[in-house]
Amino acid sequence: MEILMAFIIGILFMSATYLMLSKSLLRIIIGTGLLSHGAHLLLLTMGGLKRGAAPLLGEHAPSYTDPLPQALILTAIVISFGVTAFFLVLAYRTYQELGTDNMDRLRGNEGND
Amino acid sequence: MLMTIVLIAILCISVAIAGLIYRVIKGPTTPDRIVALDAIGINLVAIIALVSIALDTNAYLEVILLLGILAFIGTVAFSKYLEKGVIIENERDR
Amino acid sequence: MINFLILPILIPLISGVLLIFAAKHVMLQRWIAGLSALLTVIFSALLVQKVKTDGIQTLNLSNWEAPFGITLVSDMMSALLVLTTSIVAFACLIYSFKSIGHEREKYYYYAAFSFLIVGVNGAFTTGDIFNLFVFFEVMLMSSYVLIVLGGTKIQLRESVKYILVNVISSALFVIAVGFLYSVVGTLNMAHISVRISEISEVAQPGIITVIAVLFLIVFGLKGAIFPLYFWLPGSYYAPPAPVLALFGALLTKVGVYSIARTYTLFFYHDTGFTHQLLSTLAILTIILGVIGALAYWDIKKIVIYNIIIAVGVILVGLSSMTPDSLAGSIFYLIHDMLVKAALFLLAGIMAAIAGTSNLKKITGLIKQYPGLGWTFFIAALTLAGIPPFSGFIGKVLIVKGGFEAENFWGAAIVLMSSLLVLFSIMKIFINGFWGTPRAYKDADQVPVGKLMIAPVILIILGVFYGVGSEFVFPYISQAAETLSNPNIYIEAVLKEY
Amino acid sequence: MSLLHLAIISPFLLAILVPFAYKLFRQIHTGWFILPLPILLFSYFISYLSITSNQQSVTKSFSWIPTLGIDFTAKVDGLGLLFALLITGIGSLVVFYSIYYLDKNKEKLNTFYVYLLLFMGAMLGVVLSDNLLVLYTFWEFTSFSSFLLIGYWYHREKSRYGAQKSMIITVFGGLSMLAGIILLYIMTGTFSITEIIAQSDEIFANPLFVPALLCILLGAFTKSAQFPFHIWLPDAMEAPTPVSAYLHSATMVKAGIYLVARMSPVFAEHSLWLWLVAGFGIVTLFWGSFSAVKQTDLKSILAFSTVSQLGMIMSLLGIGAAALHFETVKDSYFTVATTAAVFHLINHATFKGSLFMVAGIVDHETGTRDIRKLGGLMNFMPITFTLAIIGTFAMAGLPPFNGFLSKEMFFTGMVRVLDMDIFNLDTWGILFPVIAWVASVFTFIYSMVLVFRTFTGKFQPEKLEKKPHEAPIGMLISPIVLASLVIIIGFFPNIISNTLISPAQAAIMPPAEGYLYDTHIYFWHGFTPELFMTLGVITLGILLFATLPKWRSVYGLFPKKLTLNRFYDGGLEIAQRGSMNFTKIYMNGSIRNYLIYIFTFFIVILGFALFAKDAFTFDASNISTIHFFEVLLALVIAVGSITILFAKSRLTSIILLGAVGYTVALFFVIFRAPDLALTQLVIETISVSLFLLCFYHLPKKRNEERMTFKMVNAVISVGVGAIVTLIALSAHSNKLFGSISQYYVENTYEKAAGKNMVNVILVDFRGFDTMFEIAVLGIAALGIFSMIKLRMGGGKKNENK
Amino acid sequence: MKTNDVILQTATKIVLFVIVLFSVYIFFAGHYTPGGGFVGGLLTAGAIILLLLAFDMKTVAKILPFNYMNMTALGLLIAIGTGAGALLFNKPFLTHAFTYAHVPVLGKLSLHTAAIFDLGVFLVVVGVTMTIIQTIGEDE
Amino acid sequence: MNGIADFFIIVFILLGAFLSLVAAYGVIRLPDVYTRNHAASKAATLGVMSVLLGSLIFFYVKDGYFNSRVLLGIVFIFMTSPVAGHLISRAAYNSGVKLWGQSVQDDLKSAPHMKKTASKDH
Repeated sequence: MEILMAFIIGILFMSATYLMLSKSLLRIIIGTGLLSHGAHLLLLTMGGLKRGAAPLLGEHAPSYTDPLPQALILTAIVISFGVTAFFLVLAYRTYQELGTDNMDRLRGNEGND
Repeated sequence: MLMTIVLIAILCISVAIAGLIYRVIKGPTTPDRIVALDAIGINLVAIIALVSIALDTNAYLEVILLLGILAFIGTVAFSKYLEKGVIIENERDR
Repeated sequence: MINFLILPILIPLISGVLLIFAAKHVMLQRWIAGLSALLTVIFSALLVQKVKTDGIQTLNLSNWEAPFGITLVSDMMSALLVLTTSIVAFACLIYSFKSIGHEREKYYYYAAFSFLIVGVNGAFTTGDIFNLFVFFEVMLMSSYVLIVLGGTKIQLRESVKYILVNVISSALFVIAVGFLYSVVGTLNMAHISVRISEISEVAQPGIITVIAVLFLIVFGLKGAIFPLYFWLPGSYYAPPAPVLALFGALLTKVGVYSIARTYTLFFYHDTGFTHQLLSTLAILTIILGVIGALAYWDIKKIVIYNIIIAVGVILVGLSSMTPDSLAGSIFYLIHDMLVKAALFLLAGIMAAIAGTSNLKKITGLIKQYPGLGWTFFIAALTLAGIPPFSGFIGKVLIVKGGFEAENFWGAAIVLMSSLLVLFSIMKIFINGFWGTPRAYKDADQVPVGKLMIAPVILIILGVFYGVGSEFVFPYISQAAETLSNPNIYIEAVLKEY
Repeated sequence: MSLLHLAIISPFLLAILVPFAYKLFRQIHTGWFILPLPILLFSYFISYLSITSNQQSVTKSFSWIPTLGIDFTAKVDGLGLLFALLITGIGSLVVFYSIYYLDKNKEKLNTFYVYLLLFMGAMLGVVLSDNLLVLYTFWEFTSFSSFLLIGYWYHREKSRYGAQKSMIITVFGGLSMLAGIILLYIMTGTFSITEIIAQSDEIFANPLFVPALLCILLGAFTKSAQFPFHIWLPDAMEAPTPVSAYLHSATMVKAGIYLVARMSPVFAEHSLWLWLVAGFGIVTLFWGSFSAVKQTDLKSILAFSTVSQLGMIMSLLGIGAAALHFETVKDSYFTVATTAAVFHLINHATFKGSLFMVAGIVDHETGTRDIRKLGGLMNFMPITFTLAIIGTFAMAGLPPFNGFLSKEMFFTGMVRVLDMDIFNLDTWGILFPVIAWVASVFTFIYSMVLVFRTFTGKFQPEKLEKKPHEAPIGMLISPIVLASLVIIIGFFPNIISNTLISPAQAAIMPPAEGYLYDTHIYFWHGFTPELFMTLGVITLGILLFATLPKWRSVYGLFPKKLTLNRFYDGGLEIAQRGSMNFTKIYMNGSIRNYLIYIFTFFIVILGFALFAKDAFTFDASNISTIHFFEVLLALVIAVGSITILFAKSRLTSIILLGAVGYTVALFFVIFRAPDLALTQLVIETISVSLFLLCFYHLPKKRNEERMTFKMVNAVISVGVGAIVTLIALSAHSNKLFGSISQYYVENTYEKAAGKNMVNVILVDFRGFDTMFEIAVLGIAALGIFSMIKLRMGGGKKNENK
Repeated sequence: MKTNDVILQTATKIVLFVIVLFSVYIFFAGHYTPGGGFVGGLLTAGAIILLLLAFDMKTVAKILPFNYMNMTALGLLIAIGTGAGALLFNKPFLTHAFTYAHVPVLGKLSLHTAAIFDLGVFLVVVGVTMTIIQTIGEDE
Repeated sequence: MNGIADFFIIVFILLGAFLSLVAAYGVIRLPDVYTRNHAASKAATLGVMSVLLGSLIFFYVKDGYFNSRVLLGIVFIFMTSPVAGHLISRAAYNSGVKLWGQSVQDDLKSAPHMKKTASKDH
């Protein structure tokens, strides 16, 4: 499973990279979304998969999966949610103010004379 | 026995979801997509329930209700967006 | 009081929260923010003294013993950096009072400002690799808010780039932590160090080296090393002067600090590869930074490229890994934080007077603003490392360490970069302050005298820091000792090891 | 802190008071407040003569940064004292002169005197410091006070240019010298010159010795304006004339000479030192005197003359070093060159100082320094003329002035080069006397030009701004004092030989215990080659001076493009423009390009590390089983994320992103992470709805992307994906330690009273993380709120508000 | 355009009750079963969003007159306060304390300061989500 | 775990899975959004509810009590599904989605206040 996950994560990173390199702002933000999915899955995979029951003591299982990566991912998910929300609103405002979502037109070169 | 049935059921519902995804992508109108999405949400509930049985754990039962709630709110929001163009009205015109 | 070392994080955090409540009352906000900044300075100074007398301070948060909970660790380096951060923040805050404007003040400027300090101080203090990530995010999130606050076109446009790059680096940070966790199964920095040295007794496993490189990329993106700094000049150009000063002085330094921390605490077993790489990159960083600084005729840009040069210089010292060069790096790091902040604030005043930061349109300022001119002059000398100002000692130690470690190229380039730094910064002085004086349209509205307070404080501190190195140096060498001997750190954190 | 230290820093202390004095006493010329200090210092240093003439020295130490071996150790020995006397003596005269030269109503006297005092203190520091880093500190101070003084009239373009140029070149040298100092420290473990000299035999074989030597010499050469670094000195003439007299002829430019002299005991044993010092000196001598002839500005002539004279002193020091090299210190055969160097140093200060002041007077009274406009001033200013005659004749090496004596000794030294047999000096050595002689001829010519073109010939009042008349007496006093010294030393050279020259020489070439140098100077050597050389110089010089207009066109032969100034200007220009062009190429504001650099670096460097460290390992023993629905989910994610790449509509991409997100949530379900699944579901829903909310406002038009564009993207993204996968596989195969999380399993209930480990970790074990995680959320909300509400960019205001 | 949303509004009133109940449950149960302040907060926010969907901003503001920004700050303050409480006892920051209390009807009940901390999380999440939704909603 | 309970569980689960499949088939094959909505909101809901019922019984057998969350889930879906279906249909109609060409009746056509005003796709 871990090997499969490694490939899935690779695919997620690949797609994310591709999207982040494209011109339109929306696609870039979607790319960051995929990127964080990949990162979270990776963190989970790195803790080892399916090594026991869900980390709830009520399960009375002989072994539990590693709860620590899960806690870390939870934190990371929340943070990336905040960032994504911010980024989206930023994209919206950028379009409102500058009238484009094409990164090529968002170059700008102040002070480059 | 039970496990086999559960796995078969998961398979069935997976196929159903796949079909619904086809509808989501195909369209042709936005309401079609919403219908399909709503159905996907509901089917996910079923999948979670089946997975809980398969894993013999009640850890995921919260997820069931949560999914139901989300699917409902999502559908309401979508349909409202379609109907009125806005999702949240500042002041409802009477 | 065992919780002493958390105060520099806690005070700005609480004040940041209170500032949200006080959003509509500008004067109240200023009082809260100013008071908390002052308190932070005082407590971090006390903390430095405490670390000096009692050794490394640790705090096991939530009372869980070391590798299991989160541990805050104040060794001398982190305490010094926290103190410097607090001072810089205080100065920028004073400057903000007179320059940032009511609109931004009403929209949570001070709150975001406080949270930024929380993030920076936290990142310097934490002893847990994932917690470092969290503090990075606090810092970055506040910096996003600060960079975009005001919503002008250039701010929005540059924020997009800034955020994108930082989102990528955050994701890489998460995967780097993931990889590291997979290999060593722990998050506490001291514990990681112990475990890595256990498996690296013969040779550092290849995977650790790869992870080290990955961490270098992650922190390098924040610390703006070659070839990861490209986002920086454009993005730092956008926000107003005090924010720029804060960014220039603090944000990249957090990246540099993290490289310093990880490369002295974790990844010191294969210096032939990792530190050689670091050294090469540092040299290239200096060269490209210098090229950038030479290229522009814009005050802000010139100073911005000088950030990059400074990062390179510090990393050259770090990569040499001799006690002298480490001390030099720390010395230079603190020096650069003080002076960069001052320079950005001064550049901000110049731009405010002239209404532009284009050097070709500014001339003869010294006639009307001699105080500004001379402060700038001293700042320029300090930046270039002219003795007896503060850059000098750091640079001498870095060069000395470089020669001792037979890193001749690094040392030579650090020295020559001084000349070009001086040239680039004197270009501002010669063209902007000298020359035929002329009248500027909005110059009367700039409260130059009040704005000068902050940079003057910083410059005085900087000068003292250089001339009074003897008083400072025991602190620096204690910090360097911890860096060059990880066991001190480990013993302080994991008592039983 | 001793009286000696106080003496060194007293100019700095006074400098602090100057602005107040200037503010409070506007009516009194600020110079009067300054004048007492150099006089006082001069008399203070005179008192040391009795010590040094016995070849003793005084050392006073004061801790500055002892931890780093930086102590402010002041040491007065013969060499240091000689310079200290020059600095304070000439300093007094210059300050006095400046009181009359600078108008108290027109000039910003406060800044002028602050700079001057800074310089004086710095220069004293340079010559009296025993610690190399302290010396370096003061050294840079002299550079910067010089920079400020050259830029004193900062509204002039040329002043700014000259100031920048002098700063760049001298600081460049200074940094190189710093490198040398650090190398010396690495070899010897000390910054103290005395201790380094004591260890000089041991470091001779060190591989760092030669680099250190080169670095130090570079510093000395730039400061003392040796060829090819001399180009800053003529441009430095933009400074007020008292400054030129003081800094750029008498003192600061001699700091390099001082350094070479000071470091001779360390380095002179190496033949490279000898070669370089003598060689650069002689070339500079020639080039300076040769270039001086073609100048038309009085101060330019003097500047080039200074360059050439500095070269002369330098070459003498180099040849004198032969005595150390051959260890024949006690034999005066080679040491005569050193004696000549020290002697000429003094002489040069006297006659060049007076000449600069004369040039200043001419400038002051006529409004121009251009010799093409001047002429026939003899009748208007006879005293000045007399002073000029004395100065120039001394410079030209004519008897009975002191210049003649040192010139004779110079020739002696040069002739003795022929007797050295190191390197190729036995063959090439003949060049030394020849070049020296030719250079002397040119020296003679420009000296004559200087005095006769200005004071004799046709008077051209129409070209002058003012009506010329004799300068006020106050302005004349200083040059008169110097000119008298020229004559006194000329007639009685031996009054300084044992008090000043011999102790200085002892410092340059430390003799054995108890040995005293005999530096008696003779007028008459008999019919030696030197005498004939001098006669030849005079004869040919007169001839060439008379025919100057005819052969002047020789100078036109040199292509303008090849001059060193062009080289400097062009280099600077190319550096700046090249940097700009280069920077513009890669700093084009396109985030895509930046990301390509970043990702390429990511791929290359991690790939290289994986490969070079043989880090890729693959171990399938420690993996969990795969169920078919997991494969199904994996397929959904893979297909979903790849489909996004090709999705035409934005809505589809957003929905697919949502689908991927939900599948991730399902993965969390399968991987026994119920908390994660819950959170991911809610978050994903909210994210998707935010996407929809914001995307509604984004433009419909799709941004076209070309094929190459896509290919680059594809290559890079595949690379990134592959690297991540490879590292993930190897990291997974290298689980070298158990996780610490067993602790949580054991203690969640007993110590934290919870059952949901993840939640307990979140609120308790790692509650600190959570606290800042929600802080991040709060900050994001702040940002979103203010981003939407606060619009300073002139965008449309929110109507609902 | 006039539409009546009687069906939606009626359904909302009932469903809202279910959601809020569930979110409170999930919030309190978090220490033992999946859930916690974070998900609970999000769900509560979801309930408010449903209200916003069914009614309108003004009406909801009348029913729930909160300044969500201040709610966020309050949540943060509570979370920090829980941590800082430990400072009074000279314990490391964020040290939690818990005890078991016997309440007549409910039986053994654990009282845990972590719950207060979680309440902070809950408030922050509700505040943040609602701030975002509200500001974007107002900007439409 | 007794046989009868198992039997009920299996029946409910299989029934649910089957209904879901049918619903999906309907959504794919039916001609317009209104008819598809019928399939989705009725068949799928019923399918899911029966699956949930199956799992409710499963956990009842396992734990000995009715799991409140599953029960709540069933109630919730039962309540909201019709509302959601109604909203979608109304939204579709008001946003002007045409009925299938072979539809025989359109009751709302004559209602003057329900004329479509909102544009079809934003």
